[in-house]
Amino acid sequence: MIRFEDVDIAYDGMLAVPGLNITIEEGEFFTLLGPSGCGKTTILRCLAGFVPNSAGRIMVRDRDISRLEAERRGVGIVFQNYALFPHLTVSENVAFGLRASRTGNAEVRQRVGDILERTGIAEHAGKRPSELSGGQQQRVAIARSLVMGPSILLMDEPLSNLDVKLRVAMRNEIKRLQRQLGFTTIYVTHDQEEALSLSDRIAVLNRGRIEQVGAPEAIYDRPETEFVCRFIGEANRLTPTMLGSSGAAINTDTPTFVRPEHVRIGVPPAGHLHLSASVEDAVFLGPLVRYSMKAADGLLDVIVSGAEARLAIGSQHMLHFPAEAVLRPQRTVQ
Amino acid sequence: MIRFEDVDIAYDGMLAVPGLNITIEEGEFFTLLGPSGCGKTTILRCLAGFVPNSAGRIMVRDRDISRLEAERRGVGIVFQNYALFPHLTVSENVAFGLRASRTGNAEVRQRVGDILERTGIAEHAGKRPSELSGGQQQRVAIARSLVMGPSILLMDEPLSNLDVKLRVAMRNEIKRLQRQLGFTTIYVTHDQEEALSLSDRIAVLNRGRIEQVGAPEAIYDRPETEFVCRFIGEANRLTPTMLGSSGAAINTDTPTFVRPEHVRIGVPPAGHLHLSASVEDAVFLGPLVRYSMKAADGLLDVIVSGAEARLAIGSQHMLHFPAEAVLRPQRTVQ
Amino acid sequence: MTRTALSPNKLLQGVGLLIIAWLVIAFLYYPIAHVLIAAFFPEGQLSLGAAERLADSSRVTRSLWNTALVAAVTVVTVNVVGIFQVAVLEFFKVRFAPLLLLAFSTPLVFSSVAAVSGYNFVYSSHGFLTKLLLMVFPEMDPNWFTGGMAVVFVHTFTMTGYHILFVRIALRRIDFSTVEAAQSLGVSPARAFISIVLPMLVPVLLATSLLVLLGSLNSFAAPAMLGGRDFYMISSMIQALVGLGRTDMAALLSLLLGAVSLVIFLWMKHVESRGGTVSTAKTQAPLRKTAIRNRVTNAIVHALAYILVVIYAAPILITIAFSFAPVESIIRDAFPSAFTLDHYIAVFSNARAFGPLGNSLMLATLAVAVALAVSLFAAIRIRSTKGVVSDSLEFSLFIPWVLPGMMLAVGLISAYSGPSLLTFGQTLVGGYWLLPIAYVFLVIPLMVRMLGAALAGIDPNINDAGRSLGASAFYRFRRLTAPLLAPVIALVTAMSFNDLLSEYTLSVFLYNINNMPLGVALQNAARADGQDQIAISMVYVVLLLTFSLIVILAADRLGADRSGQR
Amino acid sequence: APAQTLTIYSPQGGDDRGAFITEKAKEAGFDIQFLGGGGGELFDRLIAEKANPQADIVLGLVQPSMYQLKAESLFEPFVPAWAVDLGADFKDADGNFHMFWQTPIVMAYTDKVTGEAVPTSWLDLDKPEYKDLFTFGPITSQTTRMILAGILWRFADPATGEVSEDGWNFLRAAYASSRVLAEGADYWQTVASGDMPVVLSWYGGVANNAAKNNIDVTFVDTEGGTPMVAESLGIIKGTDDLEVARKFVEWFGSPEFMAAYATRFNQAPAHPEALANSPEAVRAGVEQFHVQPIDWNIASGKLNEWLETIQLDIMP
Ligand SMILES: Nc1ncnc2c1ncn2[C@@H]1O[C@H](COP(=O)(O)OP(=O)(O)OP(=O)(O)O)[C@@H](O)[C@H]1O
Ligand SMILES: Nc1ncnc2c1ncn2[C@@H]1O[C@H](COP(=O)(O)OP(=O)(O)OP(=O)(O)O)[C@@H](O)[C@H]1O
Ligand SMILES: [Mg+2]
Ligand SMILES: [Mg+2]
Repeated sequence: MIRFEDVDIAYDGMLAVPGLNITIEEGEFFTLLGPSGCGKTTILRCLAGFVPNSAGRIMVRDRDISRLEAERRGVGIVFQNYALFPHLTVSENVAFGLRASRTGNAEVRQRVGDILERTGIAEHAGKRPSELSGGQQQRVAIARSLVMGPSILLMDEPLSNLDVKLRVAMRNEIKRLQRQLGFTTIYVTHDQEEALSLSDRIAVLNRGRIEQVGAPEAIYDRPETEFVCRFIGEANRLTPTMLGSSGAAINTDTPTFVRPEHVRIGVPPAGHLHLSASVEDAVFLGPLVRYSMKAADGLLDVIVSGAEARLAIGSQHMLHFPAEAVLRPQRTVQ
Repeated sequence: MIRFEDVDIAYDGMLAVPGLNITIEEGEFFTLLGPSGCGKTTILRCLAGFVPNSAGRIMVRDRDISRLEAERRGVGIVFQNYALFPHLTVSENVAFGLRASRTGNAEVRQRVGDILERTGIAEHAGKRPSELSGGQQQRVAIARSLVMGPSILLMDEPLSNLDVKLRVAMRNEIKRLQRQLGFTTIYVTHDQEEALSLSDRIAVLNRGRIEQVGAPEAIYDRPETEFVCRFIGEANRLTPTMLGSSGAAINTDTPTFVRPEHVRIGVPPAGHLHLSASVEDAVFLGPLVRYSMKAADGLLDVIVSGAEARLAIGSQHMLHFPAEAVLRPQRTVQ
Repeated sequence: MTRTALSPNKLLQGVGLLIIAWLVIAFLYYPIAHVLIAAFFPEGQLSLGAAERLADSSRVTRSLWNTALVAAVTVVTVNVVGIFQVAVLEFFKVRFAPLLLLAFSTPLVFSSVAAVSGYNFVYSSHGFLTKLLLMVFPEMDPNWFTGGMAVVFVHTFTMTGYHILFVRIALRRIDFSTVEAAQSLGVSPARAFISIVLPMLVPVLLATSLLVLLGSLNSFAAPAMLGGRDFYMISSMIQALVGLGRTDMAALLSLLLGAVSLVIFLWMKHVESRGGTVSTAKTQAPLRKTAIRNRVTNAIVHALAYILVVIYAAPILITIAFSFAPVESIIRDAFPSAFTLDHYIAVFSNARAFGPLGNSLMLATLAVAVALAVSLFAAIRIRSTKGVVSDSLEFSLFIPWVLPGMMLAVGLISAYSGPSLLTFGQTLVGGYWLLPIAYVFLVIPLMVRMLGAALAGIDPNINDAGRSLGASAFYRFRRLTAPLLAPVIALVTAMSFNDLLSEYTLSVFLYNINNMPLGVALQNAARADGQDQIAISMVYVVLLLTFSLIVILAADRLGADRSGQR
Repeated sequence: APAQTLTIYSPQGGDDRGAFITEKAKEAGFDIQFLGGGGGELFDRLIAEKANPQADIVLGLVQPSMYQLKAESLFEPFVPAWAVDLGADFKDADGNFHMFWQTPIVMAYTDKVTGEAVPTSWLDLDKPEYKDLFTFGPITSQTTRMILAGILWRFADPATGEVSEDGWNFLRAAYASSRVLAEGADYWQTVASGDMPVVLSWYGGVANNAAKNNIDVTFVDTEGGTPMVAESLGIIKGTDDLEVARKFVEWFGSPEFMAAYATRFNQAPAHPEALANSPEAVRAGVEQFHVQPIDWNIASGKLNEWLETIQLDIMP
């Protein structure tokens, strides 16, 4: 169990993360989400012991590790900038930690070979980092941490330079290893799909503060703040006019939203809120198509399956959504 | 117009890209897609003049630039690893190119200020790269190239370290500037949604060779090779058994596929191919939910809108899809 | 546009290469060829008499062995001490780091004759330490500080300067996140220093080791002053042979030295070319000092660091003290018994003494400026373009290093004692320009080597980024390469400047009546037997030392500021 | 306007002697500048500058160097008026140069030499009694070369300069007995302390330093004679202003100036008239030794070869 208790983290006196409080359970897959520069990397680095916390305590299994040296925390980390050892080959990079802990030769060879195989870089085992493509480097960084079997593994956007196929494969590999070895993972990603599909729980950060912590569906379906609502997934802000005809029951004093995929096109069933709009723009996203629809009072995004027939630009349609789909986050920030 | 004519690119004699032929139109937004290590970066670096082509010609507006020095090609590039100037501040980094071309002071100030504003890093203008977060660095790299108003702009995964919101904002910014300034963009990304939504045309690469070039929808809906079909989007391989009951008309000598979003759950309309399957696993992806369905002869992925009611694990359902949705790429590689 | 069209860029490069080619041919190869031809083809006939004569001499054989042994041991000891110093200065938190920096910087400014006599003040039979020891152990041999051991000892503590300069800069450049990565893999910073940081420093360590090796192969002052009767090194032989007019034999021994150095140089290039020490990181994390947590280790490290401070400071402090002592005290005492300002007054009231100082400042400025321009151009060219031209450039500019200064001087004199086509009909011997030209070649190898090592540490994408932004080669140099190299540029400049300021070996052959340099003036003063000469030359040593130390420390600060490292 | 500046290469130029000459020359109407440095160094320099001579006059080099320079025909022969009275040993037969100072190269010992025996001859140097009591000095110094030349000439065939095997054996043994003084160490301190009580050096140096350090020394009038070195003066061929150079030589070598110069620095002039005008002590310094006859025309040609042999084979 990892617990941040009122942790402050500062760079040269500038507070990047103020008063952080989170508890992360043993074996959990915990993700930090938040806009660029909000302090995700900073939190990981603090937990790993590279940035000191200027206040508060960091408890791991009820022991305060704030003052422990990084190398004794047993926390593995995959760096955002990889930090590969440039003078070592791929397999030497991966073997580094094992050799440092005096693991027997045969075992090192076996474990390194195994992890290189799993991460798909076995064929580059003899190359130096400078001879690898970006994605290959990233996989070496992952392999280097995984091979140690750490009890806590921090990953800072470990898959950002991989293509979808590989990303999915790596994700599954990480999940599989996590299940097998039971380590706690704290994960930073910009890929929401990744966050939503991998995580047990997600913390959404904004300017160093936590906005909401919860299971993926809770975060997505029941955002507590406007920031979370807008940051995770897409959200159409609803105006009173939009709801005028059918949504009298809805109080629009606090901002209300509806997600584009909840908005349907077609004849509204009874009880659904509805409005009329014309197709302004269509963007092909592969499995999905996003329409920008012009309603009386502004634009609304609508996402439909790519399998459905395309709508012509300018054509007029009825939009509708169930009242339950309306999101009404509290403005207040935790 | 940019034309690669039989271009070979080698590292120490090892051919990374053999016999490349592509034509890219003036003002086009052209994307390179392909698995990690397939040679995307290599192609960009060759066009920019950092890696020589060992054979063939690279024509820009009917002029062979293969032997031209990089600094005289007028090709802007956003590096995969940013390559920011570590000793210069953010605004000095961005102003670098303008100053090199002896732009007047006032204009430099105005243009730099403008682009910093647009990329959302104006508040960090005085910092050095090492004091920025990963995403902030990436935006500096983009701003540095954009500010030059190049006629050709190469971008190597320029948005990989940004969150979705910012990514969409930056994308729009790039698109807007492209429309305004009319530069040709060659773009590398791992994000398929990004590729599909941004690009005029996409080239799919595999081990240094082009598998298919075409408009996003053509690539997605009419993949020409099995590789493209599997690499872009998701694809369920169909077996004769799966189609047995309803798809007798379909020849399965060549592999046939169906995309998960084309597979519907429910009572099959007339003329639809159909089969029965049970829910094996469900993954929440935010706007979408992916079901893994167990059919008689294997697993099938099905993607449905997150707005629909969830199916219970283990429950039995009918799956169906129209015959037009069946993809039958030719095996042959170009 | 056709492919063959010349861009201004290429034109500039071509002109630069031509100028360097002329310099190298005219002032390196041609003079050397002169010496070799005179040596081996005395009457147009190949003659190997010199070689046989040398091979028969047991003195020569012994000096060769001594030289090889001392050089090898020195490289090891200097690296051990130097790396330790760099670690306590930059990597570990050690208290009073500024004091350490000051003490460890002294070899940069206190070397050669001055340093050896400084060490003698402490360790020789009438030295301070020896007197102390004699009180405790009256039986010990007062002449204990002689022979190979003494030479190695003095080498060890006078040759760590390159580590303080170049290894330290390279260390500051290391991407610290690699150390963090090692930590996260359970490796303490101290071990990471050995297993991660040092290997990343290999290029610069090799370059400095080569410098140290060449320094000790060519070492003259230490063996001459400390060697005693039975211990001599090859450079003394070479000097003696040149003094006897046997330049053929001297050339032969120099060739031997050169060949050895060359082999080592090539091996080093090979190691370097395996490369891969450039970090692939998107941005490099700056170095942070780490505290040593283990109390015992920490205490030991601190103790060692301060012992080193004492070793470095003692000879200098005693030299400074003696420069204020009356002559009788200098000759008699282990430590000054009385103090006086007379020597300083004598120096400052003697206007004549400033002539050579002015000459040296002028000559050094000229030579360093030219050498810097040539070295920067060459280093960048060698790094950016592979091929025969670059290889021969690198090789050529390396030669003066392995060539004893004396041989170059002898060659220059024999080549240009009359008018020559290569100098456009000028006779250089006896004129002003021969000395500054030789100075240029004296400092070029260090510059090229060190700038090259520094260039290797810069992410090549940085330069590519500059190119893609349309910056010309010159602009890129001014705004990217130069600032990133600034610390190294500042330091090689300062070091070369200091070296030239007190250079003697080569100057004594080449100066003329209008440019007698400081080094020669000092030697003449030290040798002349007038009253108080010892004291006066000690005053000069102290003044020079102060001046040089200021130059070096200023350069270090300046360079650090320019490159944005705080 | 003052006369053109004369450039003089001289080992005496860098110290008080140079200052003295400059001052007196100025009074006599000469504007001179010195280029100082060791004798060997100046010799090399003159050879190197043969095609582009910078010096007008060379002053203070000793016989071996002067005869070699003559062999390179670097001199502009000129016989000054005062040369008439000069002994034949002190002038070049062809008028290339003339000598103005003479210095005995001597052996001396201090009262710290223990035991009954004291050295009486150069040829005593290989005896075990004197082991580690003396040093030959660095082979680059003019004095050391003179000492070695003096020893070897005893074993040389006067016609060819060939040294016998006995000569080399003696020298090898003598070197084995000698010590090497660390460069930079203060020699006279080691003499004073009794560490090296046997001194091989030039007479004036011994006399001055013994007086300064309160050392009681005894000079040896060695069997076979004491080598006498003499500093010379000559005009370099190609001088800018031959007229002034000649005038300077006339002035410098004149008995009047020589007497003053020699008195000031305790040196013995070569010119008989100047010597007669010198102080008693100076004259005694020269007159207490028998001169060793050395044919420099032969010896100077052989010297480098001898030194080479010493350097490669004789020294320990
Ligand atoms: N070394 C540093 N010195 C000063 N400020 C810093 C330093 N490192 C980061 N910061 C600042 O701290 C804030 C948080 O940075 P951090 O790297 O944690 O962001 P992040 O959430 O990881 O962002 P990204 O998603 O872009 O990587 C940013 O505003 C950044 O500018
Ligand atoms: N400097 C180099 N020396 C040798 N091989 C290299 C070098 N750079 C890249 N390669 C190899 O060339 C191939 C193509 O590399 P490239 O960087 O173009 O891939 P990429 O498509 O950009 O991959 P990614 O998406 O992972 O960045 C890879 O297999 C890589 O290992
Ligand atoms: Mg980050
Ligand atoms: Mg790439």
